[in-house]
Amino acid sequence: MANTPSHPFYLQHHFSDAQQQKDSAKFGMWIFLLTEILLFGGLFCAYAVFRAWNHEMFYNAHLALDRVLGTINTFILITSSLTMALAIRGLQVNKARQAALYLGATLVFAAIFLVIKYFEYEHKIHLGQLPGKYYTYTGVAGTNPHIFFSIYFVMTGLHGLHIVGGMIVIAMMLVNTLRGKYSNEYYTPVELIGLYWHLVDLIWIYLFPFLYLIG
Amino acid sequence: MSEQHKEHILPIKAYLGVAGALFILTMVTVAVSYINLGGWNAVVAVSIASFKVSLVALFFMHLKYDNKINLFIFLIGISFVTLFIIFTMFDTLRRADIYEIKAKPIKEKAHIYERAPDDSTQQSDAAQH
Amino acid sequence: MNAALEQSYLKNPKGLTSWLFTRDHKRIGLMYLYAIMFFFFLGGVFALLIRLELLSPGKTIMSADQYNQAFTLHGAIMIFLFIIPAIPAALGNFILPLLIGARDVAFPKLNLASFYIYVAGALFAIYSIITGAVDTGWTFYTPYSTESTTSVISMTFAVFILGFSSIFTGLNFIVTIHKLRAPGLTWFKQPLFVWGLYATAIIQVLATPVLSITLVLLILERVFGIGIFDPAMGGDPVLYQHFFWFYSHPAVYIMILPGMGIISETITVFSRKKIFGYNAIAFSSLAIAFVSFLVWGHHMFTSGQSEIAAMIFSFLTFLVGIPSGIKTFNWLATLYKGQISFEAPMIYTLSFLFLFTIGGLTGIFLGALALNVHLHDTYFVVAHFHYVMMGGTVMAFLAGLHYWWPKIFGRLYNETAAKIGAILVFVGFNMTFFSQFILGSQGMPRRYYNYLDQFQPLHAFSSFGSFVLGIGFFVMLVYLVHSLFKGKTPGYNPWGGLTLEWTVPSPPPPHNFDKIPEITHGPYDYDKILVKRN
Amino acid sequence: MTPDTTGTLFLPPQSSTLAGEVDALFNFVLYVSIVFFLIIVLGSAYFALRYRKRRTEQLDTAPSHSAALELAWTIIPVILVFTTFFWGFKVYLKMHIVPKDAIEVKVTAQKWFWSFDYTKENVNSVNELVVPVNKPVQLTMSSTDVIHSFYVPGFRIKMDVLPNRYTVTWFEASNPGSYDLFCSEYCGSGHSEMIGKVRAVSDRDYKEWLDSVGLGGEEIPLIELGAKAYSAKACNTCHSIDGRPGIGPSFKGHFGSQQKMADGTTVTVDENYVRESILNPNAKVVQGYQSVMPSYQGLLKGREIDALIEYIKSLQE
Repeated sequence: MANTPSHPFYLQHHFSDAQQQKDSAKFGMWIFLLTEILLFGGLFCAYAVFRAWNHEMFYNAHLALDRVLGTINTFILITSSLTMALAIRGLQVNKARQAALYLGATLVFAAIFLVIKYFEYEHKIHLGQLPGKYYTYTGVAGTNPHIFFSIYFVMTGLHGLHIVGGMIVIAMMLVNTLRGKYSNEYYTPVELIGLYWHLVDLIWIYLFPFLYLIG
Repeated sequence: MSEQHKEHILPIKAYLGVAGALFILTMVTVAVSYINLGGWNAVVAVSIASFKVSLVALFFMHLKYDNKINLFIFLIGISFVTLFIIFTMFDTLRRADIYEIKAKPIKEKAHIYERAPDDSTQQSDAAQH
Repeated sequence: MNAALEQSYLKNPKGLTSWLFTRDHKRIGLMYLYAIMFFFFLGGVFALLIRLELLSPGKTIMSADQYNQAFTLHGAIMIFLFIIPAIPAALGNFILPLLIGARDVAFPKLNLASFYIYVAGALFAIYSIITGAVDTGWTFYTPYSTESTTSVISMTFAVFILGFSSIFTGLNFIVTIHKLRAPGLTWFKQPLFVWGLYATAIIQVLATPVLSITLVLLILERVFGIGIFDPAMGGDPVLYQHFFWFYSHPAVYIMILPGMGIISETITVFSRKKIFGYNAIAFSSLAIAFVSFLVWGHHMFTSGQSEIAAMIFSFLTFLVGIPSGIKTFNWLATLYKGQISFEAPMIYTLSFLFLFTIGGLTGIFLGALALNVHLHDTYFVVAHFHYVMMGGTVMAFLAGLHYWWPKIFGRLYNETAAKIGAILVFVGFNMTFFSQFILGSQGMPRRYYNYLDQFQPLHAFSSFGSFVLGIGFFVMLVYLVHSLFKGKTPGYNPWGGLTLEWTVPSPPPPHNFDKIPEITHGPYDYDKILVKRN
Repeated sequence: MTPDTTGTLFLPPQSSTLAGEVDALFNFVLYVSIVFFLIIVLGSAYFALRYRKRRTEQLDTAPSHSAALELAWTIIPVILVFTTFFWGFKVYLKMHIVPKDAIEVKVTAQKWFWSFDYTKENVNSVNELVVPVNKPVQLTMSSTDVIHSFYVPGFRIKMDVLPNRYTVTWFEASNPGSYDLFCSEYCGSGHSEMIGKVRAVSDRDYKEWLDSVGLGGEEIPLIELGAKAYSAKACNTCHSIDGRPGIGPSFKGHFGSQQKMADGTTVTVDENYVRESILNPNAKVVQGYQSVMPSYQGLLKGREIDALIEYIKSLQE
């Protein structure tokens, strides 16, 4: 297909114009995010049910988490969301280098988030605050404290996997941006990964108070 | 391609403003968590988190300026998760309301099953491991 | 020579890789069709083995453990590998873009990916069967599934993967229907099959993720003993049931809604009638999709859930029955004063009406709390969901398959053979499953390898019925395969349909439409247009 | 209400006080369903034949919607299903609210038998629940392994039996007799063998049974007692006496034989091995079988274990 204004390289044959293609892509992404919300929704449901049953234990167990590290990680994730939004703005105003810089910053913040998470995990593994049958810690009073840590590890673990997945795609976008593939004409893939990245941020915004602050 | 409708481009200041608000709200919610408000701690934490989430969704994710159907989809997600939790709790919070025996676990620190209600002696140390 | 066939998507482009890497929705739909037919056959073999075992009490052909694996595999294969993808991913993929005048679905690459994800899931399922099968029942209830020594992890992982395939199909369809309708095709000029697929797709994207997380938790439970569902660790097995049915009840509507869509198409075409109550049928699909999310607890009336939850779930269950009833009456009214002809698709459509009515009405027994206590987990339930799933969905699938067969392959099958097949299937089905209503209400529990002597006559009758059913399907296999080689060419419009797929050659060219059509009339305007068959 | 003691095509005889109420609702739904079924099936058959295709095709002239008709077939079913809902809920509540004067029996389900503890009377029985007629009986149930379900079709009751939690159901047998008790929640290899009996007897027989419970006094010879225990304590669910391997090894020719264990060692089946296998079954499991047997600690009284050993001994060729 010729690379003419009416048929740009990125336009697929079954769409009538670029706007229709872009709208469809974004709409599809939102539906994908919907499935992500429900995926985590199941875990939030498990959290809510067990918290309602064992309120005391959840309170005691949540004190074992490091509130300061959690807060720092929240700041880092919000910042990475900001840089992501700025990267897209960079492309909107056709400054690809600036966009690449912001994408790089997003990656760095994501990496810091994971490193901090690693230290938190490492500490818990050391103390035996582990999920389910591996739980050996004795410092939490209440019924079945291992369940709190099961939920903690599954929720933050799944969230962490989403961060890793996001980082891989962002890195690919970074390469493409540096190669000059995106401009203010066409940057849909970056916009889509941006939406995904913000959603990962959104989920953390709920996870953080539930696990670290109120228990 | 004639009527390429223009993307809504927010000024950098708007993004910084939203991020600033998110930082402040985070500090507030952390600060509140050090004060014991009883059951209200959870309410405050959820309200602040929801407010933060709306900020991210409306501005970072452009839902305020985007096609309204995307906002609709986002809200559907939130409402179905809420329905899921509420309907599950219709059960889990109200089990065995009409019996005298509450549907509490037979053994609270359950690490192993037991046969009868009163022969819990042999397994009590299993719970400690 | 057949010029349409030579120029069709089947022959252009040529070569194996052009199929393996195709992005053409028609080819992907066709590959899905072959895959699901294979699994329908496999699941059917397990079904016949089960019925053979139950011919007499005690051991007939297999051991208790083998029997438990057989019914688990029958259920898991039929549900996850056949019936959920059957109508949307196979027929829907093929027909949907044609129905709405589009050249393809919105995301062709994702469509292909979803097919390969399906294949990967299927391979895992087969791996699981080879490495020791699964004996938990397709529901994987804890704590049995965390204790069972069979290969539960690979099977649940297979289902987990299949979930993604289903999600991507649904996502693709929603965007396609929203964004790619031809000019002039307003929401209320869409064929009703499109509405059916749309409602289905909504459920697919909303419910399936919860199944994914449930299975992840189940796998973690087995591997790490996280204890959320395991009573031995203070977890709650009933919570697992909530999680599971939050998906699996709406999944029942993933299965039946597109079937209802097909029936709305065939019943109008074969009675030359405008559909009665278009809006009611369209809205009832959406209503069913929504309410179906709030009735999952009716699978758990005897599970020890709270009485208040049981009351709410029972109430909403009855609510979801109403739109299904409305649809049935609308189909009935569509027949009134029609010009009805009885080709194979119409025979399946009438079978659907008959069988789905029984399936729906017996659902009322199960929705009523006091009756559910007696009937739950008996053969009454088995009969009920086979009447809905097989009598409903499979009949609708067969109606659609026969209806669109000439369009898909450019060949007509032998009509007489098709009628014989359809009647054998209908008779065999009723023999097999009506007897199970009586078995169940007399107290025969399900998933029983062995049974008390008093149940033997009905079990034997049911088994004989299943053999008749098997013969019916064999007849179908023969004439369908025969048609591929010797079938007559159908022309554009063999049945006289008014929807867009009949305006293109059979089989359609690779890009469907040379020019995107303008829609000027409704899909069922038989009151304005006299269609000619050819 | 006089209970229907013969049963119908669809329903077994009514044997509890609530069975009649359940059946009344069942029959109501059945008749309503038959009416709707006939409307739809006869209607479509009539239309199909009456409006068969004629030679010349014509434009369709029938109306394509009718508000009155559509309202009618929405409202009438709504009324009928809500009647059914309230009726069903009312009877369901009766099934769940236990009368005050009920006799309490603790039910324990495990793979693959039922055991019943009459806590007040300090009596235990396996796979046979004996109850007085015309007295409400409360069952407080729990499981030691997976989920089971307590189902007596004649009484129209069913309730899942969960591990680590009590569930409750109750019934009042309305006529004497022996009724099938099924496990209706799938629980593994022996699921379909997990069948017990509920015996409803007169008040006097019930008291007598409580006094004489156990398999018999000291006067019965050990082998005979063992044979009784073999079926009464549900050994027969998993162990045959004709050499056919079941869930566990057959008892025929077992005693005195050399058996290879799952861990590779070889054990001679003697008195001590049998005793250990009854009380601590998973210590030594014969190769090729799964360690699924529950412990009979507390379920067998002193003489019964000896009796079982003698019985197994007697089954040599």
